[in-house]
Amino acid sequence: MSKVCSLKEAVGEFVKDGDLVYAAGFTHLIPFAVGHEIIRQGRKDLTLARATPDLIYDQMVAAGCAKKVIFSYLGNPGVGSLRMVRAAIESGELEWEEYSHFSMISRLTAGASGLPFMPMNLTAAPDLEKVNPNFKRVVDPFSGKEVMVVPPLHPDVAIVHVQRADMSGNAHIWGILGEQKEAAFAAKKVILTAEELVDEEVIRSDPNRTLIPSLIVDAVCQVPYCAHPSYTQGYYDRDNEFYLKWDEISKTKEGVQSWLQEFVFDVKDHAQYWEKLGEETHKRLKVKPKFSNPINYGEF
Amino acid sequence: MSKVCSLKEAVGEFVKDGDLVYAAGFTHLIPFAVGHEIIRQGRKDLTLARATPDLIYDQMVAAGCAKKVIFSYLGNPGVGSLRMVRAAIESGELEWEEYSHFSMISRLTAGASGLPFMPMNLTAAPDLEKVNPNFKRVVDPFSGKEVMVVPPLHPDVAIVHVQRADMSGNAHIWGILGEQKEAAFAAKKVILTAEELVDEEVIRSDPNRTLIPSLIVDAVCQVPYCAHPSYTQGYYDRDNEFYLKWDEISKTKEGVQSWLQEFVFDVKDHAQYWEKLGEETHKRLKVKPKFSNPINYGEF
Amino acid sequence: MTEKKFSKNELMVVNAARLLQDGDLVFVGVGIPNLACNLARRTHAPNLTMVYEAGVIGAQPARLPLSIGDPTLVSGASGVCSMFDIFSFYLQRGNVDVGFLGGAQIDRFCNINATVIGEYQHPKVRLPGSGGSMEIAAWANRCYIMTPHNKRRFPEKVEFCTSAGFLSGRAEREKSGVRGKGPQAVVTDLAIMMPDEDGELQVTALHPGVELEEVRQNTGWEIKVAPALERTAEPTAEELRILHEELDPTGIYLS
Amino acid sequence: MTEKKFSKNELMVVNAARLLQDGDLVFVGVGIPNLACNLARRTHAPNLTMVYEAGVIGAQPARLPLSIGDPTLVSGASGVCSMFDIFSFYLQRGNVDVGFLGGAQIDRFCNINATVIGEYQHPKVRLPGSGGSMEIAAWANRCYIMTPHNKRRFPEKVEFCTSAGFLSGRAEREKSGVRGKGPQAVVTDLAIMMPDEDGELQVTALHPGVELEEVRQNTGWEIKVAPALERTAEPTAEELRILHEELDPTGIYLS
Repeated sequence: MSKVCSLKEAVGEFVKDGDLVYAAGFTHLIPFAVGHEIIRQGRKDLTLARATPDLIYDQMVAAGCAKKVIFSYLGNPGVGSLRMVRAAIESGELEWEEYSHFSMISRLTAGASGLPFMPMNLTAAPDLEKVNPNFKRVVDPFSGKEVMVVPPLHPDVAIVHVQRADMSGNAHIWGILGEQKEAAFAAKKVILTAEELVDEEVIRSDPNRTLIPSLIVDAVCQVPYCAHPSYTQGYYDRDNEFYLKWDEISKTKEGVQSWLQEFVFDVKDHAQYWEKLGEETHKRLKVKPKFSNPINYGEF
Repeated sequence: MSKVCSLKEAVGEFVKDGDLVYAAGFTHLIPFAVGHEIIRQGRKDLTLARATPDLIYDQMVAAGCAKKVIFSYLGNPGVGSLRMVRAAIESGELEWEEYSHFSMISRLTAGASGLPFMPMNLTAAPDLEKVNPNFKRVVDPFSGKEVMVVPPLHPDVAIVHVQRADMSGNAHIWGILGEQKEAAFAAKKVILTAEELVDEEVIRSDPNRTLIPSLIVDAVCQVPYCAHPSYTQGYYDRDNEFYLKWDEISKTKEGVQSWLQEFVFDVKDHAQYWEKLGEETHKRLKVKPKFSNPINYGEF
Repeated sequence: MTEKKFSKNELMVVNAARLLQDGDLVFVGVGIPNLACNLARRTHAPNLTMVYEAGVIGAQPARLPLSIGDPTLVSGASGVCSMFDIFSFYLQRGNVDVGFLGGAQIDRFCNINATVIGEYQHPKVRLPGSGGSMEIAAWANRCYIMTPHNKRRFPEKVEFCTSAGFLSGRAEREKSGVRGKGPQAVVTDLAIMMPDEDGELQVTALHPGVELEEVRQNTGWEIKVAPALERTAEPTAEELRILHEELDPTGIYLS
Repeated sequence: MTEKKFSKNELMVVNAARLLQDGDLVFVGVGIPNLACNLARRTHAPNLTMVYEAGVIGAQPARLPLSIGDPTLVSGASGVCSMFDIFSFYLQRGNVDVGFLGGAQIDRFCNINATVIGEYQHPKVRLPGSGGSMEIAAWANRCYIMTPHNKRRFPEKVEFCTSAGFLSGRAEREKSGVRGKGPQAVVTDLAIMMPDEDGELQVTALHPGVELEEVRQNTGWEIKVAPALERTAEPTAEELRILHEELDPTGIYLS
């Protein structure tokens, strides 16, 4: 059953003011195009959860979409500080809830598994546990020792970008998998964006590659270059120059506002955004192909 | 670093009398050749753990290798009863410890994760919990409700069969994955058998396909047709005729003993066993190729 | 016993198939449940998705699968995942609509024994055990049970409760807090039985040519009968054609 | 401050690399820890395996990775898994030999603050936070810390303990039962400091041309000095050639 629609329609139908949103992807496959569409549609009071808020949430916070962030690493990866989110937290304008990477992912795993909590071993680091009441302790009935537990996270909507998907939402992902699967299964709704929409037969030719099943997908949108300035393994490279440039842009609110005006509000969709980046950038991010050795499933 | 050796050497070095052995593979990739080598080498007092003991443990129990079985489904899949294990249990000659599929897999997952337990939701089925003290309850500190927990399983040795591996033990597996990864990470030692030994570059051409990393592998053995009468996706079909035939053979201890004599003790290795099965069987289990669409990782 | 026009398995498969809904995600085993799902897909439920405990999603078997992990389930499937994922992300998470169950004993409140006859520590008959059924019975939204109808299979109370029906009654299952709604129907070769408001089985429909008395004689307790007792429609020529020509041409399960 | 022949990062990378052992499985971040691992692999530790928290195993980066999830880490790697798997099956399970840590503050007992300066609820400076460091510091067999040497970075006690060193002393960490042995050395641009039997840092070696007094002036407490204070060997021409010609030709981290 086809769930294909435009990104505008998907965000319009599945992202509501006040929602808990999880835009998945650890450095890889970050769905910037969806963040920009959410900004264009003026969503408010969102709780934005991501292990690494990255520029996508820096931009959404700067655009006034968020009332709260949930994260485990608040930086501009490989560059430095995430200025907009950091300033909003330091000024007290933005609520936040903080984890370590593993406790963040464990919350998603509990949510994806239908469990009331996930256990993790103690880390001896006392302070995060003190400031976040979602860390609790449970006694292991076998050893009598304590473990830490965190509750499930159930986003209202998870946004997952993939390399290729069929029209019903069965998706192949390769390269860094991050927390894509856990976020999708934990969420109440899933918006899937894909570089390519492919025939169901392409997916069925390699079922072990299917990380997201149509079962849990609500909307399928074909959005080439969705992840820029992040990347899509095999399709285009990470735009490290932009990550550095953002460090400059985000030194002032004005800088960010004029960037948002030019690259989000003044473009009607991501295709126009990509076009606007220009030839030089397109060429710089191009990737030479390197294919996997195919495998034989056998005609059974 | 190469860990390649003969199956005889691998079993000789890594399987000791009294060990807890987990031969992985749910219906698919069951390492029969290793079971037969363990029988040939006369191992005793083993605790044999598998979700589905299948014919491999029926044969090992009949051969006197085991003092105990740990399982979650004790049947001849698609045929009926697992006569040898069943008879040994009914006559009181064999100890057993019993789980459901998910609680069995959860024990491996706890072991693979370095956790003291894994939680699972209650099932309302009272009796298994009563007869197996490894099911305990823990109160969820968030909801106040109870969950069931099971302790980690740490096999002394896990045996994992794969389609292809490099000499250091990085392995690609496709088709049904069962509990292969969890068993390997949970175990203290891992014997890896592969249909094919391939160049490291083949593995590195598709890192997302690597289910078992060399890190946890102790021995790598090339054993074509290792899984017969089970199967290897893309390499040869399941020998359903043999599963039916075993139901007949195993109606008497004598039947089983003479089969073991002919197909295990009187052959020096699995190559000879496969040869002995004959042309007709080889032809019957042959598989027409059906390849996956390759994917592009990109030359980064 | 009156002369029957249809085989036991034909009656069970056809009537079980009719209970499945289009769009259902079904956690299915091999054998007759697999036939029922494929029959439903080829008739009224083209969008039914088959999931196997081995970790296969959206299987499109090109031949009749003979084991729960048959390679034909994998080639052409829409997805494959680990057993841990299928039990946690699909079943425990609540993504499975329908589970099929069977067992050596089914009792008055749909509790199932697939573990042992006699004392657990000194079994008279050691049965296969739970497999995935303990979890399926608890967490699938709906469950269906298919089994031949005789006194041995239908005792008033199971000797060992491998998977939960309604325990001592619907109230006890509800109190337990498990997410699934439990067994919805037991389809036998004689009749269809469904739990009443207390979770107790009652005969709701008889198969063609079956007398109520026959059901009574083959049930291990005083079986209740629904006020409006129905009769199931005969398997249609098309249903039988699909079963015998497409799904089980060599008669492995339907002979 | 005396005239230096080598840059701060050259000294940190070269000396950190020398602490790695052949065969180590290293949980590595980008930047200078990544340079240290690649330098070790090209010199004395060819069998060192690099694992990244993004879920990449056995990376063989063809270019200098600029982020923890750089695509060059994936192409040609021996394996890729989910973040959950890398943290549970590798790190929590005890399969990681070495972890690299850094932070805004490292204290007398090697505790690290990467979270906040000032009050947590009303931060003066909001830092990135733990990322994976809370787990790495607890569960990796050995940890190394690389950081420039100045008073601001070395207070006597961290304002927020993001990841555990030896807490109030080795005894407290051991009592906590975490599996990892904790920080083994802090490599700065001035010296190498190692925890003593109580887990308190002491200067064990000075880099070429560095006076002890300089270390004292740049440390926020009365730093202990090892009885046998050593001096680190100068970076060799070969080490510098590999760094500048092979690993960071454009001088992104070593300029």
